[in-house]
Amino acid sequence: MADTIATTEPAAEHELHEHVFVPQHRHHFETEQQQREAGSFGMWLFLLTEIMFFGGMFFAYLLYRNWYYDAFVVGSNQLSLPLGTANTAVLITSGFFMALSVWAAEVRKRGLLVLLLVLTTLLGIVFLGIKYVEYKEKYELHHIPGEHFDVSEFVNPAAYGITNEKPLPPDMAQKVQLYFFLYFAMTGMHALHMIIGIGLLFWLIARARRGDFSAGYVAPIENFGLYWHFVDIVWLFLFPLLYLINRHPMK
Amino acid sequence: MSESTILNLPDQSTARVPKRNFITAEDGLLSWLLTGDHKRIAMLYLISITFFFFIGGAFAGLIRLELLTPQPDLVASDTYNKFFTMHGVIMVFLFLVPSVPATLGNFLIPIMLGARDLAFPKINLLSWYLYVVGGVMVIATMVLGGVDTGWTFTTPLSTHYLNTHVITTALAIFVAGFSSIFTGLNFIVTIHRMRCPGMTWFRMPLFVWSNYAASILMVLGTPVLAISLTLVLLERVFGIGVFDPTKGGDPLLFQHLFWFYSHPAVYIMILPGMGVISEVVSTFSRKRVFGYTAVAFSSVAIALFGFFVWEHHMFIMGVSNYSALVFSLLTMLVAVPSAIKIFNWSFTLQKGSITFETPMLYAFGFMGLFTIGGLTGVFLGSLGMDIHLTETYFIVAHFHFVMVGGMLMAFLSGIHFWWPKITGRMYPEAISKLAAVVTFIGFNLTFLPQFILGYLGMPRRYHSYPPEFQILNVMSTAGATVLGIGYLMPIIYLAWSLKYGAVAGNNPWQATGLEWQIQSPPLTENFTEIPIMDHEAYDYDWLEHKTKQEVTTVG
Amino acid sequence: MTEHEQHFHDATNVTNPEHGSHHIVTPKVYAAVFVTLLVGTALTVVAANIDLGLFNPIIALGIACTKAVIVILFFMHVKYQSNLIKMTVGAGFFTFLVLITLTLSDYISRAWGLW
Amino acid sequence: MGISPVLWQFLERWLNNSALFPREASTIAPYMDALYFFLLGMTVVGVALVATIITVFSLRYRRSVHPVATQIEGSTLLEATWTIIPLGIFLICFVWGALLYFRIYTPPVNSMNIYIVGKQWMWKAEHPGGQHEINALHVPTGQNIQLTMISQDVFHSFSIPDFRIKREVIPGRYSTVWFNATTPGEYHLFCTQYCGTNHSQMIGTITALSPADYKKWTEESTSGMSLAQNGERLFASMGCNACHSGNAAARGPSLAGVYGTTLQLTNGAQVLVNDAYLRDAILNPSQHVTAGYSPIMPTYQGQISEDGLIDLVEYLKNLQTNYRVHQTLTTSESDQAAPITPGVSQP
Ligand code: HEA
Ligand code: HEA
Ligand code: HEC
Ligand code: CUA
Ligand SMILES: [Cu+2]
Repeated sequence: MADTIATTEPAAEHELHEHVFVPQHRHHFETEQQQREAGSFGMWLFLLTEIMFFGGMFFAYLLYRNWYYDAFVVGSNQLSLPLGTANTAVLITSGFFMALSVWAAEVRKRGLLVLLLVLTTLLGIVFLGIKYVEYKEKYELHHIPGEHFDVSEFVNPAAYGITNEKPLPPDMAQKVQLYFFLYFAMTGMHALHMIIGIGLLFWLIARARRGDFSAGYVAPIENFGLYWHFVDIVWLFLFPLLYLINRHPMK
Repeated sequence: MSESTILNLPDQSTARVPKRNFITAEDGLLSWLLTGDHKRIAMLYLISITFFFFIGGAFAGLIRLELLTPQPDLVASDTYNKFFTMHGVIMVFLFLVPSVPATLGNFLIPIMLGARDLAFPKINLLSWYLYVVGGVMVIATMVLGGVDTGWTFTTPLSTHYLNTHVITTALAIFVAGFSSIFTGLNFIVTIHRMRCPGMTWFRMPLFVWSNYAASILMVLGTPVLAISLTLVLLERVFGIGVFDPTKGGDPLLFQHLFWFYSHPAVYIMILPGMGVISEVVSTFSRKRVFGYTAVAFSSVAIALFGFFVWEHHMFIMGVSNYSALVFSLLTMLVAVPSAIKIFNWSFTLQKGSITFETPMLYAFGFMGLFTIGGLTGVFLGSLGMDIHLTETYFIVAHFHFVMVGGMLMAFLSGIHFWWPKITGRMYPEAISKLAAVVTFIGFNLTFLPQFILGYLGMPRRYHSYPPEFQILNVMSTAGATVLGIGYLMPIIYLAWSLKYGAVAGNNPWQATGLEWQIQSPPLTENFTEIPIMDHEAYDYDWLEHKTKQEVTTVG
Repeated sequence: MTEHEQHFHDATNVTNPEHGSHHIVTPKVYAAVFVTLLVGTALTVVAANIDLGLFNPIIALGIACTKAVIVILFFMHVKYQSNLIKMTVGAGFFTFLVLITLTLSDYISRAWGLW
Repeated sequence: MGISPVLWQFLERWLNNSALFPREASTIAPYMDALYFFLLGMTVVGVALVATIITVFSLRYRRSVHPVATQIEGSTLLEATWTIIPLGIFLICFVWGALLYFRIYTPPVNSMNIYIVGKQWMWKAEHPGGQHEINALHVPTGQNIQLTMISQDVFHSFSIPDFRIKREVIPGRYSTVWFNATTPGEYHLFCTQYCGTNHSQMIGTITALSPADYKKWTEESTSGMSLAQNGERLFASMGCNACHSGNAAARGPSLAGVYGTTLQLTNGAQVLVNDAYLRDAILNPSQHVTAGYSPIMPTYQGQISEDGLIDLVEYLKNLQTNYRVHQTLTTSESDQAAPITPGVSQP
C-alpha cells in the first residue's frame, strides 16, 4: 500500500512557490500555482481554436483576393481609411490599457485596476461605435451583399464623382460583392468577439471593485487579457488586408 | 483463480458495493445536473450517447429495410435521403465523436493520472450541456421534417438547392462541435498539468496517450468545421456567393474546409478506441504492451499526419491532379502508424498468459475488422482505384468497418472492461460473450457484401437500385438485423447487472492502472490521498508485489 | 522499500519542466510596446499610400506580423512563459499554415487555373 | 432436400441474375482490375497475417498452458520490420494508383468528343453531329471517346462501373474523362454524387455499338443541325461576330484557329486555349484579356445556357478560317441583326 499512497506535498515543498491561499483555489488542484498555470494553458488552447476559426475565413479571403484582385481593390477603396486607422489606434490603446490592468492586478492596486479596466471598456465601445458608423454608410450605399447590392458605382465610377478609380467590367464588378461579404463576415465576427469581450469586462470591473483581484488572484484578469489581445491581433491583420489592398489604383 | 479467467472477485457472501461512492455521494436530479464531478458527467454522457446511438441505429434499420428490395417502395426518395442524413449526422456527431472520450475518457483520464478531477469541471459540465443542446436541435430538425443534405453538406446543394432544415442542423453541429472542443481542451490541460507526482509522460497509460492525440485534433480541427458551417449558413441566408459558382465562388472551397475537419475527425473517432484496445490487450495477456513508446508515438503521429490528407475525399471532385498526387502519398504515410499499432498489439500476446473475457473478444474483433477497414482505406487512398470505388458502397463498407467494426467494438470492449469500475458490479459473462459473437457475425454479414456491391458499382445514397444487386443487399439487411440484436443485448444485461451483477471489488481484472487501485465505484474525490506513481505503466510485477504485501499486511 | 525511497515525492519531477517563472511585466515595457504598435500602424498606412507594386502587400503583412508577434510576446507574456505555452502558440500557427499551404497546393496547380 | 421446387426455381433465377463482379467492358477495366486484385491480395495477406498471429499466440499462450507471462519490452528490429514493409507496400499502391489515375484523366489526343450536361436529375448527352440524348448515351466500340462534362446546378458524378470510369460533373467548370468501350452491349450509367431528392433516379443506359451500328444510329437519330451549326447561329444572333469579325480593324480578336493555341494575356500570363478557356472567356471575359485588346467584351453570364455554351465552344473549336464568320456577318448585316462596328471594312 505504502507504495502508491503517500502523504501529499511535504511542507518544505511550498517554499518553492510564492504561496497564496485564496478562496478561489479549487479543491482538485494541488496548488494555487497549478491552478493558475492550468487556467492560462486552457485559455491558450481556446485561442488556438480561435486561430483556426478565423483561419478558415482568412483562407477564403486569400483565395478570392487573388482570383478577383480588381474587384477587391475597388471594394477596399470604398472603406474609409481615416476611420480604419483611427479604429486601429483605438484598439491598440484599449489593448495597452488591458495590459496595464494585468500589471495593476499583479501589484494589487485596486483603484488603478478598476480605472484601467473602465478605460479598456470605453475604448472597446468607441471601436464598436466607429464600426457602426462604417457599417451604416455601407448600408446607405447599398454595399451590403445580398439582394439590394448595387454594382453601378463600380461599373461607372465617374457618374458617382469618383475620379481616382478605374471602372470595372460588369462581370468583375459583381465580384465586389464577394469582397463585401468577406468584409462583413470577418469584421462582423471580430465585432462579435469584441461585444462578448465587453460583456466580460463589465463583469470583471464589478468583481475588481469588490477587490477580488487585488489580493494576489489575477488569473481571470490575465486570461481575459489574453482573449482581448487576441482580438486585437485579428484586427491588426484585418486592417491591412481589408483597407489597404491597393490605395493607388490609377497609377 | 481458475485456469481460464483472471477474474478475481471478492467473496460474494460478504462483499458489498461500498456505501460511499460518487453515485451515492449526493441525491436528487439536480445534484446530477449541476455536478462538477467528471465521473458523473461521464455518466450523463453515457446515457445521452446511448440514446442517440439507438436513434441513429433505428435510422440504419429503416435504411436497410428500404434497401431490401430494388424498388423504391417503403418510403419516398426524399424521406430516404433524410434517413441517411439523420443516420450519418447522429452517428458521427452525437455518437461516435463523443463516444469513448466523453464517457470513458471523462471517467478515467483524471483517475489514470492520479488527479481528483479534470482541470475545468465547469467547462466539462458546459460541454455536456452544449452536447444536449446540439442533440435537442437535431431532434427538433427530425420532428420538424428533417434534413437531406447528407452528413457532408456538399455545396451548392446544401446552400441553394434544398429547402429542408439545413440551418437548424448546421447550428446543431456547430454547438455540438464546441462541446467536443471543450472536452478536448480539458483533456489536454489535465494531461499536461494534473499528473500526480511520478507520473511522467512515459508512465501514462496508452489510453491517455491516445485521448491526448484525439484531443489535439478536436481542438485544432473542430473550429474549421464551425467556420465552414457558418459560411454555409450565411450563404444560405444572404446568398452571397462564397460557395456559389454562378457568383464567382468556388464550391470546392467548402469541401476543403469541411474535410480539413472531417478527416481529422475520423481519427478523433478511432484514436480513443485504440487506447481502449491497448488497455484491454495488456490486461488480458498479463503483459506490458509490446513497444509502449512506439504505440504512444504512433497515436501522436496519426494525429499529426491526420491534418495532411483531407483532400483524399475530393480526388475526383475537380481538385488539381498534382495536388491529388501529394495527398495520396500522404494518405499512404498516415496508414503506417495504424499498422504499427495493430502489430504491436498482436505481439503483446506473445508469451503472455491470455484469457478470453468479453472485453478481449471485442478487442480481437476490433483488430480483425479495423485491419480490413483500414486496408480498404488504402484502396481509396490509391488514386486510380478511388476513381472506381468512390461514392459507392465500397466506401460505405470501408467506413463502417473502421467506425462500427473498429470504434464501436472498442467502445463496447471498454464499457465491459470498466463496467465493474464504473458501477461496482460485474456484467454477466456468458451472455455478454454471446453478444460479442453475435455482433461480430452480424457485422460481417452486413458489411462484407457491401464491398462487393461497391466494386459492382452500386452508388451510395441510392434509394432504389438495379435488381441484380438485390441478393447482396438482402444479405446486408439480414446482417443488420442480427447486428441490431447484438447491440440490444448489452443494454438489457448491463441494466440487469446494475442490481443483480456480482460485486466486483476493487480490481476484478488484476489490472495495473491507477483506476484499479481505488474502490469501485470510486469516491467523488477519486483518491483519499494523491497517489505517487513509482512504477511503469502495465507493470504486472509491481502489481503482484503489491498484492502480496496487502495479503501479508491484512493477514 | 528501496523503491519508495527512490521515488520519494518530488514535485519538480512532474510539472517543473513545464513551469514558467512568474514574471511581472512593467508598465515601461508596455508603454514601449504601445508606442511601437502605433508607429507600426502609421508606417502601414504610409507605406500603403506609396506605390511599391508587389511589395505593398508584403510590407503590409510584414508589419502586421511584427506587430502581432510583439503583442504575443509582451502583452500576452509569451516571452516569459514556459516552453509549453510557446509550443502551443506555435502549434496554432503551424496548423493554420498547413491549412493555407496544402489548400493552396490545389488552387495553384489546377490546370484550368485562374491563377 | 426439402426445398419446394417453386422456391428452388426462384432462388436459382435470383442467383443467376445477380452479379458478383462487374463486366470488363472498356480498355481501362483490366488495368483497374489488376490494381484491385493487387490491393485485394494485400488485404487478404494482411488480414490473414494478423489473424494468424492472434490465433497462434492465443492458442500457445492461453492461460491454461502458459500461466505466467514473460515480460517483453519490445523489439526495435521487429517494429522496424512492420513499419517498413507496410510502408513499402503502401508506396507501391500509391505509385500504381497514381499511374492509373493519370491514365484515366488524361484523354488521348484525337478522341471523339461528346458533351455531357448534368442537371437535377437527368443526363443530357450532345454528340458533335447534333444528336441529343437524355439519360442515355450511344457510343461506338473501339474508339477513344472523351466526355466533356458540366453541370447546370449542383455536383453530379458520371459513373459507368463496367467501364471503371467516373468523374465529377461540376457546376461552372468543364471536367473530362475518357474511355474506349470494347464490347457491344448495354451498361449502367449512374449519378454517384448525392445531388438531391431524385439522385437515385439520375441513371441511364450506355449503349456500346459496333462502329457500323453506331454509324447507323447516328444517321437515324440526327436532328439535322450539328452542335457547331447551332453555335454558328448563336454566334450571329448573340452579336459575337460584330466584334469577332476577323477583320484587321475589328474590336475583338479573330477567333479562327484560336483553339489549341497559347495566348498572351495583358497581365503577362500565358494560357492554353481549350474548351474550358473558351467557355470562361465568354462568361468572364475581363478576367483574361488578350494582350493588345481592351476589356470591352461584355459578359454573357446568365444569358447563355450550358447547352448554348457548348454549341459556341464547339463552333469556335471548328472555326479554322473566318470564312463562315464573314458569311454570317454579311447575311446578318443585311438583316440589320447585329450592331456594326464603325470603321470596320466590309468584304
Ligand atoms: C474511424 C473512422 C475512419 C478511419 C480510422 C479511417 C481510416 C482511413 N481511411 Fe477512411 N473514411 C472514413 C472513416 C475512417 N477512415 C469515413 C467516414 C469516410 C467517408 C466519408 C464520406 O464520404 O461520407 C472515409 C473515406 C475515406 C476516403 C475517401 C474515399 C472517397 O470519398 O473517395 C479515403 C481515401 O483515401 C479513406 C482512406 C483511409 C485511410 C488510408 C485510412 C487509414 O488511416 C487506415 C490505416 C489502417 C490500416 C492500414 C490497417 C492496419 C494495417 C495493417 C494491419 C497492416 C497490414 C499488413 C500489410 C500491408 C502487410 N477513407
Ligand atoms: C458511428 C457511425 C455509424 C454507425 C455506428 C453506423 C451503423 C450502421 N449503419 Fe451507417 N452510416 C454512417 C455511420 C454509421 N453507421 C455514416 C456517417 C453514413 C453516411 C451518411 C451519408 O451518406 O450522409 C452511413 C450510411 C449508412 C448506409 C448507406 C446509406 C446510403 O448511402 O444510402 C447504410 C446502408 O446500409 C448504413 C447502415 C448501417 C447499419 C446497418 C448500421 C448498424 O451498425 C446499426 C446497428 C444498430 C441498430 C440496428 C440499432 C439497434 C436496434 C434498435 C434501435 C431497435 C430497432 C429499431 C428499428 C430497426 C426500427 N449506414
Ligand atoms: C464588344 C465586342 C465583343 C463582343 C460582342 C464579343 N466579344 Fe469576344 N472578345 C472581344 C475582345 C475585345 C476580346 C479580347 C479581349 C478579351 O479577351 O477580353 C474578346 C475575346 C474573346 C475570346 C477569347 C479568345 C481570344 O482570342 O482572346 C473568345 C473565346 C470570345 N471573345 C468569344 C466571344 C463570343 C462567343 C461572343 C458572343 C457570344 C463574343 N466573344 C462577343 C470583344 C467582343
Ligand atoms: Cu445527380 Cu446524383
Ligand atoms: Cu479521410
